[in-house]
Amino acid sequence: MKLVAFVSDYRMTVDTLDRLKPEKLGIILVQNGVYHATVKDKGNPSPLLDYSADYYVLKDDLETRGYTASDVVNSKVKVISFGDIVDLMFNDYDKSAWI
Amino acid sequence: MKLVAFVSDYRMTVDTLDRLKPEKLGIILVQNGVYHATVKDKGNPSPLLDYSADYYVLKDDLETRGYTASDVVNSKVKVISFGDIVDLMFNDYDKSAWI
Amino acid sequence: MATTKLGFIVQRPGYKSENPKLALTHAIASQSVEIYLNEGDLVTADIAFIGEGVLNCKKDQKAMETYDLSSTESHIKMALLLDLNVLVCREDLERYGMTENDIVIDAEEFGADMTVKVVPYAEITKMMEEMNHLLFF
Amino acid sequence: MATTKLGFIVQRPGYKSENPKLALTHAIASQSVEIYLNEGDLVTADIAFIGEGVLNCKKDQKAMETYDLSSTESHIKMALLLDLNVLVCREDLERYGMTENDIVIDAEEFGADMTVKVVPYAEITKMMEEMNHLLFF
Amino acid sequence: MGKLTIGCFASLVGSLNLDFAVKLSAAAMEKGHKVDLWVSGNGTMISIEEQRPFKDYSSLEKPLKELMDKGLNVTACEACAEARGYHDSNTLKGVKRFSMDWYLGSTFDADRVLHIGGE
Amino acid sequence: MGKLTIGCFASLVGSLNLDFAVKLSAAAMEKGHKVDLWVSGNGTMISIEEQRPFKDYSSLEKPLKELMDKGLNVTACEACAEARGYHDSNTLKGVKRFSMDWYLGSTFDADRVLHIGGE
Repeated sequence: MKLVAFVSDYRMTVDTLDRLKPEKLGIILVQNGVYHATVKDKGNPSPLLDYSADYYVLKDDLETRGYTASDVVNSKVKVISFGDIVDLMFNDYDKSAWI
Repeated sequence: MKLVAFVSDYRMTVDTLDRLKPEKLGIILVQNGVYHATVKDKGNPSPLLDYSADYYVLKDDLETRGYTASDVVNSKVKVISFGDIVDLMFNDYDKSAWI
Repeated sequence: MATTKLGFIVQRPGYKSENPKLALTHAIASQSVEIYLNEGDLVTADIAFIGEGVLNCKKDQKAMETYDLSSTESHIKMALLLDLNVLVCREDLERYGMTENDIVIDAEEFGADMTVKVVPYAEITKMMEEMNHLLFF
Repeated sequence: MATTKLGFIVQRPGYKSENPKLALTHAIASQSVEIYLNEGDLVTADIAFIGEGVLNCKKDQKAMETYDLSSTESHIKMALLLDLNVLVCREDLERYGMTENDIVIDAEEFGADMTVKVVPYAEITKMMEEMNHLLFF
Repeated sequence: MGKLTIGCFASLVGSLNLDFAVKLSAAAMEKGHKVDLWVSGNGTMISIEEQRPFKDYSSLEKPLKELMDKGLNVTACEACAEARGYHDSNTLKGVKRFSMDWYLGSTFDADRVLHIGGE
Repeated sequence: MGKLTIGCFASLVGSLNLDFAVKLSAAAMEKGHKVDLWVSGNGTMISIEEQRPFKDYSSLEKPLKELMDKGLNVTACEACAEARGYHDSNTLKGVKRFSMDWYLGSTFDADRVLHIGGE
């Protein structure tokens, strides 16, 4: 399956992503999930960025929290819009998971 | 200060307890906090039981989740009622914290 | 004549949030969905408990006695009575020191034939692959 | 003539829950509490951001532009304008790689004299000791 | 005997936070304490009338009324309520609505304060 | 063009989950997709009228009405709403109320489903 997962928390309360092994995985950082893209904890980038996945972060939710695209710490995380989310869901993945 | 902290989650989302250093600390496990008293993770009792504190667990919240006093894994955790919480708050502690 | 398969995945413990219970009540609603569909069409619901979600399956929940609230246990039994497929991750039960004896397995008292299936996580992965849509709680 | 001192401790990031914002709006309400009190009596509110709560202090929050919602930043500025004591834990700012340049420090544009104080955690402990009651968010 | 002020904030109905607050109020009153209960954010849900009691959902109107009859002082944050579409006209009889300063005022002479925040 | 069914569940008003769902609905409709929005649990908060718009709280009545005018299909879980004291009489015009099976029915011919659960 081709699964796109939405991560909306910074402090994760589930381990689900560790075990999902879809053929193709996308991770969209939304809400407080955007901190994974902008904040280092004691100098270390978030382990959430270590999955073998395509990474996206929602521009609106970055900006709400005081960040811009230039604050994204890892170039593999692509800044996207709500419209891009729709296209990803319909064109690149067949199932979604709000973790 | 004499502080009584209420823990209502199993998967903690804050580190606050690591740093509170009151003269006297009480920890009351309520809601999903009761799992700290009844469940081991991979054989290990919850690290939440490692503080230098007096421990309590709310009987109603144990029972709601299918446990009884005999399921409490550590004898230092005392099973109490809502009435006991009131007495602890008024007689043994001067401040409270819902973590 | 078509079937849409939904997988309800419960990853968190109950009561602190309504979500695990709503997963069950919504899955159970698959039994009455035909009013919205053409004859022969179906929507099915499979349920899997993973991670701390397995704590929802503990038996002897006294939510009615303590908070005057129907328990998640009673909803699992209702799901069995209605022949829903209920899976519980074996590795996660073991992780939290639980066995089949600790969890709700059947609803014989209501005449349910279906039982909860304690399965390796690999089988839950397989279920997720087979579904058309997934709903994580 | 008596004073009750409240300590508002914000431990979680904002927006995902209303709580950090409600901490600020309630603390700000200390400015109008006298209608419930006898003359000369006071309730004061000190605010401290600790742990991931320090993320609430990031400047340039665009919540109004994105979600048509006043930002937590604007509420911090309001608290400064009303002369509330706002503390931010230095160790936690450092933990998340932030400096004073990244956070809201003053509300000069509104004419506030008060500034946010970045302090070692030990000072927040001291504040907590001095308070009559603590409110954790 | 003392005074306990409880604040119950932005929390899920399904979290049982409000149920906890009501049961703790009852226990404190039984021991002779005076109790003020402030609800704010989503906690204002407790303040509206005609919530249909189902066993699948927390239903607190009945215990709340019984406790208010015995002197429990319940106040909802007016702005939080209005923002959710809860108006004076459908507020449960006996529940007051004030600005946030009411909560702070209540703590002035409280012996103990339990602020139920969290998520 | 396809059909997207979004379910938004027991979540805080303050969590912005409902705001997210409404913005995603708008984006999908702009691209020509049909959108069904199901709200359940505390998500039913979106379904009542006369929520006073303050800038301190999410206020979705206006965008929701605009989207419903353009064809957004919004349905609230009837039992979840009734349990909270939200009745037919104060339901926002255009929002439907049905049993939970409506959500499952909506997924039948949906090309994509986004279920916003979480905490």
